[in-house]
Amino acid sequence: MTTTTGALATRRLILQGAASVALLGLGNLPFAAAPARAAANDKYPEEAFKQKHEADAIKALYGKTAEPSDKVKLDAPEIAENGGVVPVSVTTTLDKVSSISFFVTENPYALAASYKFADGTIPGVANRLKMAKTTKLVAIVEADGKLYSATKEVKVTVGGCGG
Amino acid sequence: MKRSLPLAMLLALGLASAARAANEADYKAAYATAEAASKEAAGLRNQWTVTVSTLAAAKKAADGGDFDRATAAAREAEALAKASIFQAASEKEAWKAMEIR
Amino acid sequence: MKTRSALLLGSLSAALVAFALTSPRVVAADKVDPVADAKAFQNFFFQKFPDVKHEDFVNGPYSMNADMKRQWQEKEEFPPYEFALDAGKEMFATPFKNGKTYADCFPNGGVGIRQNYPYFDEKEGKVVTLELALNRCREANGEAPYSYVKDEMASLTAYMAFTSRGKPMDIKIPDDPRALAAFENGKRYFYTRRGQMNFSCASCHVQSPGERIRAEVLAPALGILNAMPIYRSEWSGMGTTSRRFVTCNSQTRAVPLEPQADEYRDVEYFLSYVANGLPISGPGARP
Amino acid sequence: MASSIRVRATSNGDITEVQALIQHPMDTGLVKDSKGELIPAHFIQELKFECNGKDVFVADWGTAVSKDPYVKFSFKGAKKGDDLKISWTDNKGASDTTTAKIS
Repeated sequence: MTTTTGALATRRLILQGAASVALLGLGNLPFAAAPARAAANDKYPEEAFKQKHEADAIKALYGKTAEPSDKVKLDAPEIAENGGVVPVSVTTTLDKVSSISFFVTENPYALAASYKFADGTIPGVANRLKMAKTTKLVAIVEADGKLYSATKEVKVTVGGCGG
Repeated sequence: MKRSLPLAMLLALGLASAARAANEADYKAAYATAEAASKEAAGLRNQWTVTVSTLAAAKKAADGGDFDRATAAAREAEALAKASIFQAASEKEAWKAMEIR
Repeated sequence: MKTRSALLLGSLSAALVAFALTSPRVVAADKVDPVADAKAFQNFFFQKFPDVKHEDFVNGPYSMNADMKRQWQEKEEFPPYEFALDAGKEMFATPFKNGKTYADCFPNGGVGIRQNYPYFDEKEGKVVTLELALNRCREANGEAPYSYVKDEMASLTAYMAFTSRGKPMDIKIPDDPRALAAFENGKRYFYTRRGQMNFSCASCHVQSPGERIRAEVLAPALGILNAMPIYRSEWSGMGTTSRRFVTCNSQTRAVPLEPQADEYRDVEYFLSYVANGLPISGPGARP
Repeated sequence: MASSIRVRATSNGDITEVQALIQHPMDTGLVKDSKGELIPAHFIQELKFECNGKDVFVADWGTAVSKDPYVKFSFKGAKKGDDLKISWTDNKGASDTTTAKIS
């Protein structure tokens, strides 16, 4: 489908169509006028990014522990084609989500990325992460003040950190 | 895989152990032969990277005065260069065997 | 002290070379038939991978591995070569010091013509690739040529490839013995084993596409140049055809030839011709 | 010089899908260059998306985010033609910003 003819725009439109349809499904979540949610603190979580291990990073970022939940859908490849660019995404049916974060346990520093959601922002994010070697990938969703997690193993054959 | 057998043997022979300590004259002779073979391989546009690096290692060892290692490395470089020359010669016809017809 | 082994070495290789040469020279100088070669080449892959759609071969390893294909499609939504592509478009339009632009050097202003490269130049009697034509255009306009393995050339060819995306590869071999010789020379290069690893291009891309060599899934040779230039995550940057040939040589421990050497131009000619009819998919993203 | 931020914001009903690709090396500080010296850490720390005067999405990034980083999310409450302001700052204090129209 990437080899359709036509200019940049049409190819992009076809791909977008598929992508927005996927996210559309989430749109019809009942969105009560949520109170100002306890978003993770606003400034850059310097401490959390310094932690080596995932448990310490979660504590530094959220100050509490998470429980696994099948409402957190974590999508990541089984074998990363290249550890430097691993497409990873999370969607969730949980309500009043204020933050989603990704932890790559085998990386030098576990916390990879953390996202803060305002009211009306749909609880889902896709991004591309680096993974040093075969690792567990943990996604944490903060919903209504509680932490929910999903974990997946990603096999990495070529370390993603270059050099 | 008949062809790769001679290649392996060529390499093994090149690493035969040294009898007595090599001196500078031995090194110079071995290096000259190796360099000639390497030039021939380059002329056939079929040089191997390991020939170049082993030849360089020989020179480095010689500059450091370690003529034992320098001579051994020069001999190995010669073997590698000869193997690449042999490869170029045999592939002149051998490639047809792999051709999709 | 090493003379004994050196002697033995010399005589052994001499004997073996002699044996190779005297082997009965059965093969008559068979006529070079590019049309038949192309048909055989394509059928080999179509039969070896019956459930791969023909036009999908141009997507390299992704036509061979579903999990990787999904990762690739996610990246294609907003591909990492986006910046090289935009840079190429900008460079292509930026006039040289003498006021001319690349558009003046190429048919149709250089838009939508990538599928005709490389072509055989009957004046020169040699194959001319897109990268060579771009540098010749620069030199003809008093500009310094770009490196064949660096970003500028990759961005320019990325933009030109993009303007031909989807168009079938359309390489012509004029009825000129030198063109047939170039095609044959390219074919020979493609099947010739080299380097200490003793691999030819075919060892990986014909005998074992879809399998892994170390960490990488091997692309099929059919359509492998249709995706050029490629943005490789491993290089975290865009790479030209020249860069791919040079790095492949080094990986088999063969000393690479200089970029745009005759052998590279001819093997590009051969590989592009046998992929005639398959769509251009460059610039491609690869692991 | 073209902005380092490429963004696509498309509205579909009440939902706006946003994709952004940013040109940035995202160096981890753990990698050596060809001369064997460590390439200093150089990565985007914060990426902010504002629409109609409100931060709709804020990303805090570490060194494990890929080179030329990409992010995709969706949000409600905006319509075609609204402005979406995107800005990032990195650990060296550099920054860039751009504004895109929701199409």
